[in-house]
Amino acid sequence: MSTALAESVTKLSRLDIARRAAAMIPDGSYVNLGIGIPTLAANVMPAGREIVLHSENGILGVGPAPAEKDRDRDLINASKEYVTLLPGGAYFVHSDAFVMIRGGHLDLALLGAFEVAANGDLANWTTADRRFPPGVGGAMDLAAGAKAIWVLTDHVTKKGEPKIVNACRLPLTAKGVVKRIFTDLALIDVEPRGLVVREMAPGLTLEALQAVTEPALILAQDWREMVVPAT
Amino acid sequence: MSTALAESVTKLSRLDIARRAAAMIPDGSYVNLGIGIPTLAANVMPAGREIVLHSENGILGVGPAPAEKDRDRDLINASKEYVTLLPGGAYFVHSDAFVMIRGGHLDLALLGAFEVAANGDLANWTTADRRFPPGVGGAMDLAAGAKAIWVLTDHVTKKGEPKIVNACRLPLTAKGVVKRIFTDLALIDVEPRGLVVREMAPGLTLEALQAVTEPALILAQDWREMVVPAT
Amino acid sequence: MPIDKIVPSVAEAVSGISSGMTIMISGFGFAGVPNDLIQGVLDLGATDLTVISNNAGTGTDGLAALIGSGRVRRIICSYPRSKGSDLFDARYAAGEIELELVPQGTLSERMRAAGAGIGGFFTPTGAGTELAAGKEIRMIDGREYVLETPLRADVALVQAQAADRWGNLVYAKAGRNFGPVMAMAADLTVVQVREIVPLGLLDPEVIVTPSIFVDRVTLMDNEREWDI
Amino acid sequence: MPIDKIVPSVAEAVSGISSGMTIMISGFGFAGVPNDLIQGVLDLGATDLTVISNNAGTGTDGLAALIGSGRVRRIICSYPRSKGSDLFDARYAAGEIELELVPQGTLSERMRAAGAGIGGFFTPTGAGTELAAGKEIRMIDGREYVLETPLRADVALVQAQAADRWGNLVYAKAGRNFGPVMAMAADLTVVQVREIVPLGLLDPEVIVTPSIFVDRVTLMDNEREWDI
Repeated sequence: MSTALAESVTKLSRLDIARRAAAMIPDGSYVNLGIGIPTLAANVMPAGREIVLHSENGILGVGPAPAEKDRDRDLINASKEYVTLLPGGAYFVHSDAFVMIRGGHLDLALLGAFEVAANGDLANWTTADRRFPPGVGGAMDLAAGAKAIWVLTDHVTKKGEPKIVNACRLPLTAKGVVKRIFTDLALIDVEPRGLVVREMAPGLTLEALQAVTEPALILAQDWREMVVPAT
Repeated sequence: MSTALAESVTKLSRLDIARRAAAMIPDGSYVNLGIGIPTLAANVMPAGREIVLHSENGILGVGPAPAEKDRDRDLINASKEYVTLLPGGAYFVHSDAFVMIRGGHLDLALLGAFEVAANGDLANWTTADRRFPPGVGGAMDLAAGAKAIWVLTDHVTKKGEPKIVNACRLPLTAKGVVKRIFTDLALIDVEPRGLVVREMAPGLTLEALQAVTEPALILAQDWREMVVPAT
Repeated sequence: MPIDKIVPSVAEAVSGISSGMTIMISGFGFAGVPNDLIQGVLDLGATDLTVISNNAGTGTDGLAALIGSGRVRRIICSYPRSKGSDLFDARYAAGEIELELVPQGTLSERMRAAGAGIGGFFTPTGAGTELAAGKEIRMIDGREYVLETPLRADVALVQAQAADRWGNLVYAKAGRNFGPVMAMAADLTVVQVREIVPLGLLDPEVIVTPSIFVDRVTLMDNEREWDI
Repeated sequence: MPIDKIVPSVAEAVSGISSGMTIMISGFGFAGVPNDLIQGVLDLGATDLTVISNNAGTGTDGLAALIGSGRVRRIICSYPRSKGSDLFDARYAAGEIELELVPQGTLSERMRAAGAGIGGFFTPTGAGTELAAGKEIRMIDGREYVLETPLRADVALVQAQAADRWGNLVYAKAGRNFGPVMAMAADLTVVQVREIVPLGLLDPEVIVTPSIFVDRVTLMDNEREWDI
């Protein structure tokens, strides 16, 4: 299945997906940002609010990327990108980073995805291509441990195939954990009654969104056009 | 059984039992001192040698008791006595103190005993008197985890009954862990062939020692009179 | 909105603690015991409590007072009887308090398991003893291990040396003891500190309990002396 | 005799490491990787190694060099493929290296279990996935858990910031990562540091790895730049 969207649709950039999600994080939350689009959120956290970012290599209070001259080879996040530390931040041993994750202390994890199923199943650690080594990293721990999982992803693969599917074909990361999905086309909640579309990109129709999404979508009565907040 | 020893026998004081044991600790050892006579060893460690004392409330590098004016209510050992910290010492969380113990990182633990059996079984956490609450503390962890267990104890109970017995009557702390016993009368090794007497208090005979000891004793060919080292 | 976990009084720090709850109390001997917070719980009137603490209190204040007043139905600890534990001893002799005795390393490891999302662990400690009675035993590499379960609490009362408004903590010497593991293992972690410092003042290399484990912080009465 | 764990050269630090051994290597990404010690192992000629490390090396030096030279038979890690992991990728594609993939939190928890004398533990991580295949599964409070076993090594190679002659360690920022748990989990723990300080200079409140976990310390070459 490959469907071209109408040219009038304004898809969100990867950074804008991160912006949209960051704006919805409650004040005071402890949040892990996974590899991919989620990591971008560290640089677009809403101004004037305190949200504590966790990195599973052993940091709480991750700040935005430093200027090139201020890079410190000892201060990187779990995506191996240079970061900074906010006042109030702390360093700790890797096993304690996962006490926080697995012990249910994180309010939220923002993760990338290869596939998300209608029931909240997540597949994001290995592709079907067995020539390439799989890499699980902290994905299974985060999926099992964080109080809530939001997925940030392009709506379709590079080949144009849906990433939101009836059932994951790829090996699972965890079962039934995804609560909310942010894509370049929509904001979708995973609810017991099904996938509920809360927001759509400017110019998009439910029909066009459904055409690139496997499970049946439910349009929320109070759905809105997606607005990317300024940061 | 209650046997009076000849008056010519010079029993060791509690502090001298601690001194005798302390003198045998190899240089550079990491050692835990249990409640009772063992704790006294902290104050009589041999001069000019470095031995690192561990306390299970979260200290490595425990030093001798402070002068009264230097007491610090935050600096006590697991026996709740005021101590000091040596240069090179460290504080850590209780669970890490037991990582050290249970993980086999301690070279040695010196423990008190209610009973020690000929096979190295140790009973030191609860008496038969059920009116009094039992207290296990770190005894079972130390007995299970330290690389070697030495017992420091009076040879007989206050009633004059043997504490070194054929089989423990009291509930066990751990099975087959005791390697060496220091008492006010003797230094005895727990070996596969039996209890081997290495040293006896001045004036003591094997017969007299055997009379206050349940299991058959073997006198080492190279046994010596016990000499309490100066500290 | 800025994160601010500092509350202005002990009463606010312990608010919501109610009868029937399970409460962890930091401290080993008299070091690191959160006496102000324990007094706060006494003042609240909460009863039918389960207390998890290494010892069972000594003297007439703090945990001893809580036990002596009959508020504690059950205590989970490793070493209840000490010099001065008369209030506990009397309740125990009278059969008025339940005692669950746990080997000390197992006690803090069970707390850590609860905080770390571990469902259970095998320990060699206590194998072949009365304290392993009724527990699952497994031979691993020729050695006997006991299956132990996580130990959680509704509330942890912790004493630390200093905190900032996010709730980062540092401790003082052997007063650290159970504080960091209890802070992980409770639904609500309440901390009394000697000093509150501005955010950013605690060196990030030196913070012992990162803020994520802490819910409320209050300044203790540094002048008050307790009989413990 | 004074305790002195400082050795004067990398060669002495890694002496005794031999073919067939299992070696833990600290680091997460390029932070905290003990490149001098890895180079020391390369220079030793040891082969048929099992390496336990979060990643599988990038660039041409350090772990990538060890893998690229064919010395590593098997790697236990969570995330082998990264930008620049070409030397690993090629060996993997050619079937010349075994890969045991472990969820990252399980990786460090298994190390801690080994260091802590824990015989095994139940974790929810990975339940219902391929990585739990063949493992014991248990329902605990209505949730699926996987039994994981301790992970030990013959040797741990660790980078830290500073040490004293007893072997107490402090780390630098996110370079801490796996160092403290690996130091607990190996029969021989070898550390390279940027700085050696006199005994007593490290604040006892601030020491991250207490000396009991460390066997050998050597000063690293602070000028040398590595392609990792």
